[in-house]
Amino acid sequence: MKEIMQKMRAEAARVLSSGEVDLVLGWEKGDLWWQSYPVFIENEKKAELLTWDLFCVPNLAKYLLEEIWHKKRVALFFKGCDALGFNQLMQDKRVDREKAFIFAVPCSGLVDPQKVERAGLHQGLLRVERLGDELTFVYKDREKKTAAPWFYYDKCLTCRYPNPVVFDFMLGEPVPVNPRERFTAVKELEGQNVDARFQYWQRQFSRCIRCFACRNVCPACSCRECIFDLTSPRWLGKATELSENQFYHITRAFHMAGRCVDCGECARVCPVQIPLTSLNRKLIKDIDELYGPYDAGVDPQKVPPLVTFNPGDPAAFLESKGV
Amino acid sequence: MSVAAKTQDFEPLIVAFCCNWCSYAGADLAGTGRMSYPANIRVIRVPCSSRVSPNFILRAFQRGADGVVVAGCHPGDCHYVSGNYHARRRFSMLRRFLEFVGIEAERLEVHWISASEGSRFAQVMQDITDKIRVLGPNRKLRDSR
Amino acid sequence: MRRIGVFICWCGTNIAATVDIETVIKEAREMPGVVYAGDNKYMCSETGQTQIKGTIVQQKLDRVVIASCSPRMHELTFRKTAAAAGLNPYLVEIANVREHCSWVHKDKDAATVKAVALIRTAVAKAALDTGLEPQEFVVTRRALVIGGGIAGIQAALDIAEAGYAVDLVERTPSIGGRMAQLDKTFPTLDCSACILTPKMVDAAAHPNINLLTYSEVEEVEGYVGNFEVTIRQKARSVDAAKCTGCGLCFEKCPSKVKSEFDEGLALRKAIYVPFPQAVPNIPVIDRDHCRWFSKKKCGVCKKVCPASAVDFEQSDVLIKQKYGAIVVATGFDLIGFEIFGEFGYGKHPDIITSMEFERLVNASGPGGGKLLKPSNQQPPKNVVFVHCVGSRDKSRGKPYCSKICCMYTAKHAVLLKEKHPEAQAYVFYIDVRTAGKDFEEFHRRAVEEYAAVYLRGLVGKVFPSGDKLLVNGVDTLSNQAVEIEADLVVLAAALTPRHDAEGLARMLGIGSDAHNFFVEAHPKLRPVESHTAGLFLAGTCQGPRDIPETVAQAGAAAAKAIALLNKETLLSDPCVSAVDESLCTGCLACLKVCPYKAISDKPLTEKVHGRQRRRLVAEVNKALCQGCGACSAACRPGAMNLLGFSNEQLLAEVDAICL
Amino acid sequence: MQEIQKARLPQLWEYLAKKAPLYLPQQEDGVINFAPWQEGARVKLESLNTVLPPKSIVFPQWETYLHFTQKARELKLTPTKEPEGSYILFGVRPCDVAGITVLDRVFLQDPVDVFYESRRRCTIISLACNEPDISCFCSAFGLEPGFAPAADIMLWDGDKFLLWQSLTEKGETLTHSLTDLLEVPTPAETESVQCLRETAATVQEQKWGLDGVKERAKDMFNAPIWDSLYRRCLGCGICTYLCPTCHCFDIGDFSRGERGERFRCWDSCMYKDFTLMASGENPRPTQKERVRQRFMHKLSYFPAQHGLYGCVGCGRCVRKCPVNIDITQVIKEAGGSISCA
Repeated sequence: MKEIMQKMRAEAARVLSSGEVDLVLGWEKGDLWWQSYPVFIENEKKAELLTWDLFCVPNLAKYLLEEIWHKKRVALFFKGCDALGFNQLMQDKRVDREKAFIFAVPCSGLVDPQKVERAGLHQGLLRVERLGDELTFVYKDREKKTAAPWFYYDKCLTCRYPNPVVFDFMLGEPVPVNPRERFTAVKELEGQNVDARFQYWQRQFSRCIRCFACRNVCPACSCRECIFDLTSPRWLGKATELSENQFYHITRAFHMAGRCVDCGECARVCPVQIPLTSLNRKLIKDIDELYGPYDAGVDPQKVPPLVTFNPGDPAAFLESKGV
Repeated sequence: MSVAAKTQDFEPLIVAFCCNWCSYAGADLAGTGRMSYPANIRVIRVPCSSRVSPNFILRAFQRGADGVVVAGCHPGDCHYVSGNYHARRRFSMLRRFLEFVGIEAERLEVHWISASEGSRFAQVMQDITDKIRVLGPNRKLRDSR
Repeated sequence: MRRIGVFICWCGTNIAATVDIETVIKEAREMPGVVYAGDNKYMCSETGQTQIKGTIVQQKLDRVVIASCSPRMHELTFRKTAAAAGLNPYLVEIANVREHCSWVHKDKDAATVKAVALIRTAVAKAALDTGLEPQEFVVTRRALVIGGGIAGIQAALDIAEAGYAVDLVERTPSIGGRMAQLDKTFPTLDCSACILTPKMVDAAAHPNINLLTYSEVEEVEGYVGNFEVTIRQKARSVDAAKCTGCGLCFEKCPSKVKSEFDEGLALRKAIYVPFPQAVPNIPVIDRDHCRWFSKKKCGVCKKVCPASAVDFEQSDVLIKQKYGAIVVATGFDLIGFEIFGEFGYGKHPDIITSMEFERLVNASGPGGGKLLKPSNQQPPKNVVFVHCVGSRDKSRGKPYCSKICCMYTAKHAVLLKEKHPEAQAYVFYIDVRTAGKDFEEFHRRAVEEYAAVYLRGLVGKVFPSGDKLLVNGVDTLSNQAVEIEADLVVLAAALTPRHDAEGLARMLGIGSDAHNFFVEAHPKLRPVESHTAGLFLAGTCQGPRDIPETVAQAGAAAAKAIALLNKETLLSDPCVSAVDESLCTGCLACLKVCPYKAISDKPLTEKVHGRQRRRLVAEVNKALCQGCGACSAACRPGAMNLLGFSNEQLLAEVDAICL
Repeated sequence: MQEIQKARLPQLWEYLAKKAPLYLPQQEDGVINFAPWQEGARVKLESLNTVLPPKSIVFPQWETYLHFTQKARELKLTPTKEPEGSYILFGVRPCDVAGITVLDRVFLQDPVDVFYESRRRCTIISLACNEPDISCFCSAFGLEPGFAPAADIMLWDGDKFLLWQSLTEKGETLTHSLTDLLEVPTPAETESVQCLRETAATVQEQKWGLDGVKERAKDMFNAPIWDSLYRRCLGCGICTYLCPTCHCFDIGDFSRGERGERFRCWDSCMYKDFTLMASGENPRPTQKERVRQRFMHKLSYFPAQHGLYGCVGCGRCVRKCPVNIDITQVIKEAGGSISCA
C-alpha cells in the first residue's frame, strides 16, 4: 500500500503542477487510527497529505457534484466500488467524464473499525498495516498479526468489482476477484414467514433516526432536492413514527432499484446499523431474476431495468406465496 | 360470503387506482351493467397505470387502506402504448419488495382490466375484498396517529 | 381558503335511490373549502347547468365539484358549463357516484358513506386544481398514407380531392395491394383489376398525390398536426425519369425468381414490374437476385435499355417530410401454415391457399386463368375447399373469424364451375356467415346453381395418394366420416396483420391488440381513429374486412384527416407534464419512459454562489405529450408533474379517500 | 458510600422497574441504546457510550404536544397531557449526564419547556468510566470521567461490584428503599475504585487542555479551517442527532382530514433546509456556514450565552462521522492542545 501511496502523491503532484487538473481528490490520514478521510488538494505542495491505507473507505466520486462544474478538471482516486458509483453518476448525467481524471486503485478490501473494536483490539491501537493477506495491529509497545479478511468490511468480502471499471490511469496491479455470495442474508430473510420478516424490519426501521447519512453518502442519490426534503407535497413527515420510517426506507430502496451499485456505503455509515444492504440486494436479486442480470455502474450507457421493459416480461405480481 | 366470524365486523378499505382508458371504463361498465361489488372499493382515477408511483400506494397504506389495487389495460393494449409495461415491472418489483419487508403481498394487487370487462372488474373487486377480509386490517404500515 | 361548490346530481332515481342525498349535502358542507353544496334532479339538464352557472357567480366559487355520473360521460359537459360562467374549465372535478357507487351497491348506508368519501376526495383534488390553458399550434397541411392498397389509394384520393397534398407510401414496387391480386369480387363477380386499375391510375395522375413506391416509413416523430416522418425510398436501380416502360429489360433479364405477386406460382425476372398494370410502370431491380449485384456480371438490362434508364449506382434516398395527419392502411398477410401440418400445405403443389387460387383463376395469372392443377397442368375435377384454416381456432391459430372467407370460397366454387363445368366443389365449413348485402343470395347460388357441396365439419387430414389427394373429414350433420379423392385442395387461411405490424405500431405510437391488429380509439364511436391524435386507420390492418367496408373506412379515415387538415391551428390538451426546473436533476429517467418522445433535455444556466453554472434539465414538448404521467412516476424528486393529475393532487386524493 | 454486587443487579433492576419505568443501555441487533428494562433484557452496562445519548429519553426525537380539529371554519385545540416524569435512567455515563445539564440550560430557563421539565423529574443513576475511549475527551471541558455531579446517584465499577453513592435527596430516598440489596463496601474496595477514578482522570487530562478556547473561538468565524473542513461534509445529521447536547427541533403537523396533531421533532443544523425560509432565502447557503455554525455554537456561542461549553466530549460525532470530521481538530485550531496517546 505504501508504494501505491507514493505513486499517488507523485501523480497528484504531477497533474497539479502540469496544470492538467486544478484539484485532486484523495484521502488524508487523521489523528486516530481509523481516520482516513477525503481531502481536497489544489496545490502540488500539499500532495504529501495524500494517504492510501486500510481505512480509505469514503467514495470521492460524489464530491464531483459540488467541485467539478467550476473547475477545469478534477483528478481523483477510485477503488472498485467508487468507480461503480461514478458510473452511476454518469448514468444520471450528473458528472462530465471529460472533466474527471481518474486514477484507479485496485482494492483487495478495507478494514471495518467496528470489527476491530468488537474483537477488543482497539484500545491503544496506533495503526493497522497489511502485508499480503495478513494484518498487523501496531500498538505503542507491541504488535499483533492476524488474517486480514477477518477484519474486512462485509461489503468488501462480497465485492465483485475490486478493480475499477473506469479510469484513466491505473496505480498498482489488478487484484484477484473472489467475492463471497452476496445474497445470503436476503435468502435467509426470504425463507422466513412474512410476520417474522415484518418483526425483523420493524426493529430495524424503528431504530432509524432519519439522519439521512445513507442517502447523503449514496452515489446513486444525487437529486438536487430529495423527495424526502420536500415540503410541498410533504411525502415524508418529519416525525420518526414507524410508518414514516417504513415509508422512508421502502422508498429510498425503491429509488435505488436498478441503480444501486451495491457499494455498501449506506450500511457502513448508518449509525444504528440498519442492514440497508439487504434491502438493496433484495431489489438487485429480483431484477436479476425477473429481467436478467444487471449490474448498475458497470456500463453507464446501458438502459437501467426500471425505465425500460420487454413485452414478454413476467407479471411477477401474480405470484402468490400465501401468507 | 364465506367470511370467518372473527372478521365479520371488519370492513376493509380498499383503494383502487384505475387507468382512465381501460380499468376506470371497466368500472363504469360494471356500473352500467349494475354488477354489484363491495362498497369497500374506492376508485382513484389516473390516466395510466404508469402514472401510479409506489409512493401513492405506500401513502394509502399509511393512511389506513387495508388493500390497494392497481388496474390498467392489458399488456399490449395500453392507451399510451407502453405505460402498463412499465407499470408491470414497477409493481412486480414493489410487490415482492413489500413482501420482503413483511407486508402481506395480497394487500397489493395488480390487474389488467379492459374497458369491456365490467363483470371482471366486479369479480376482481369482490375477490380482493374477500381476501382482505380474511387477512384482517392493515396494522403494519398504518400510521399510528 | 378555497371557495368550492359541490353539486350533487340525483340522476332521477339512479343515484338518489341508493345514496341519501340529504346526508351527502350535509357532509359536503363540512368539507374543507366547501362554501356551497346543492342538488338537482338532473345536473346535466338545462336547469342543472343553470344552477351551476348561477351559483358559480353568486357564491364566487373558484372550484366546482359535481357528484354525478362518470367523468367519461359528462366531464366535458360540466367543464363547458363552468367555462360559460367564467370559470376555467379545468377547475371542475367529478365525483363518480353513479357508475362507481349507486349502481353497484345496494346497501343505502354503505353507498351513502362511499358517496361522501368520493366527494371528499374530489373536493380534496379540486382544491389543488389549477386553471389550465390549451396551447395553440399550427397544422402542417399535408397527409401521409401508409400502404398503397385499395384502402390507401382511396384515402389518398379522397384527401387529395379535398385539396390537400398527400404522400402515398407503398413498400412494393407498385400500388394496388391485395386487391390487384384478386380475380373477381363477391357477390357481384365484377373483375377486381377492372375496378381497381382506374383508381390506381387516378392516384398516380392526381396533382395532389405524390406516389412513393418501393418506399418504407422509417421513423415517425412529432404529434398531431406536426408529424415528422422519415421515409426510405429504396433504390429502384432504374431512373424513373428516363424509363419509358418498354419492358425490354425484363424480357432480356436471365435471372428468374418466384413472383410474389403470383404467390410463387409463376416466375418473374430480377428486373421486373410485379404485374402488367403496375403503377408506376417502372421496373425495379431485385438486387438480392440480380447477377450484377451478386456477381458483378451480366448487366444485360443496362445494355438493352434504349433510354439508358438502368442505373446500378442508385442508392436509397431518405425523405424527411412533415405531415398534419397520417392514415395507416398496411393491409394483411395470411397466417403461416407451419402449424397446420394435417393440411399438407407445402408438401404437394395441389394443396394451395385461396390467394393462390385467385392467381390461378385470374386471366393475368400463371396459366392465363385456365385454372389447372399446378402439379401437372391438368384441369381439376374434385376440388375441396377448407374454411377456417387458422381462424376460429383458439388453440393453434387465431380466435377470431376472418370474415371474408365464407364469401370468397363461395365465389371460388362458382368460378371453378364456370371454368370447368364438369368439376365439383366440396366445401368444409364450421358455419357459413353471409351477413352482407346480397351475400346470402350469392351463397345460395353457389350451392343451388353451381352445385357446390357444403359439408359441415372439419378436415382431419389431407394426404397425397397417387396423383390424387385424399381428404379425410367429418360431416357432422350426417355424423359420418367423409373421404374425398380431390385434385385440388384450397385452404381459406386466416387473415393476420402484416408480419411487421407490431414494429410499425411502436414507431407510430398506436396501440395494437393481441393479434397485432391496430386498435381503434373506440369500437363504436371512433372506429377509424387510433388512440393517438392525427393517426387514422383504414382497411384490414385494423381487422379482417371486405373491399366495400375497406373503401368505406378509407373514406371515413380520409374525412377525419381532411377535418384535421382543414384547421389552421389546433388546441392541445393542457393536461400534460410540466417540469419544475429547480427540482429537476437532469437524469432524464423521464425521457426513457416517455412513449411519445415528448421529453428532451435542455441546458440551463444559473447563478450558484456567484458563479455561472450550466446544467441539463428535462423539457416537455406540450404538443407531443399525451398526458400519461409515466414520467411523473419515474421522476424520483417529483420534478416532473402531470398537470391535472399532479403529485399533490393524487396525494390529497389518497389521504381523503382513506378517511 | 454503599455497594451492590453485580450478581444482584438483575434483582435491583426488577425492583426498580416496578417502581418506575427503568431505562438502561441494552443491545438489540448489535446496537446499544437506552431502552426500557424488561425481563430478559440484554443490558450492556460495560459499553461506554450508547449510540444515542440519553437525550433521546429526556427529549425524545418526536413528541406530539397538541391535538386539533378543524371543522368548516372553526378550529379546536387540545394540548397533550404532560409526559410522565417518574422514570429512572440507569448507567448514564458522566459525559451524558453533563449533556443533560446542557439541555437543562436551554429548556428549563424561562420560558420553561413544560414537557422537558416534566421528563426531567427522572432519577439519573450515573456510571463512572474507568477506561475512556481513545476518542473521548470529556476532560477537555473540565468534566471528569469518574464523576457526574449532576446525577442523583453515582456508581463506580469495581469489577465484581458497583460502588454506590447518592448525590441528591432524590437519590438518597431511592437508596434508602434499597437496603436489602446494598451492602457496605470494604475500605480496600473503596480505595481500588478511587484509584481507577484517578487514573482515568489523569489519562484524560493529559490529552487535553482547553485554555482560552472560548475566547479564541470567538474570533474563529472567518478562520480558514471552515473553508476546507466543510468540503467533505456529507450534510447528514449523525453528529447532531447523536450529540448529547444538540437540542434544535422543528415543529410539524400531521393531519387526517379534519383531525390532526402538532408535534415537534429533532432537527439538524447540518441540513440545508434547517435555515431555509419560506421566501427561498437561506442565510446559511452552503455547508460551510452550517458546519461552522455547529462548531461555533458548541465552542463559542453557547458558552457565551450559558457559561458552559456546548460539548461534553463524549466522542460520538468523532466516532460516527462517515468522513471523520473531528471536533478535536477544530478545538486544536481554536487553541486547545492535544497530546496524542
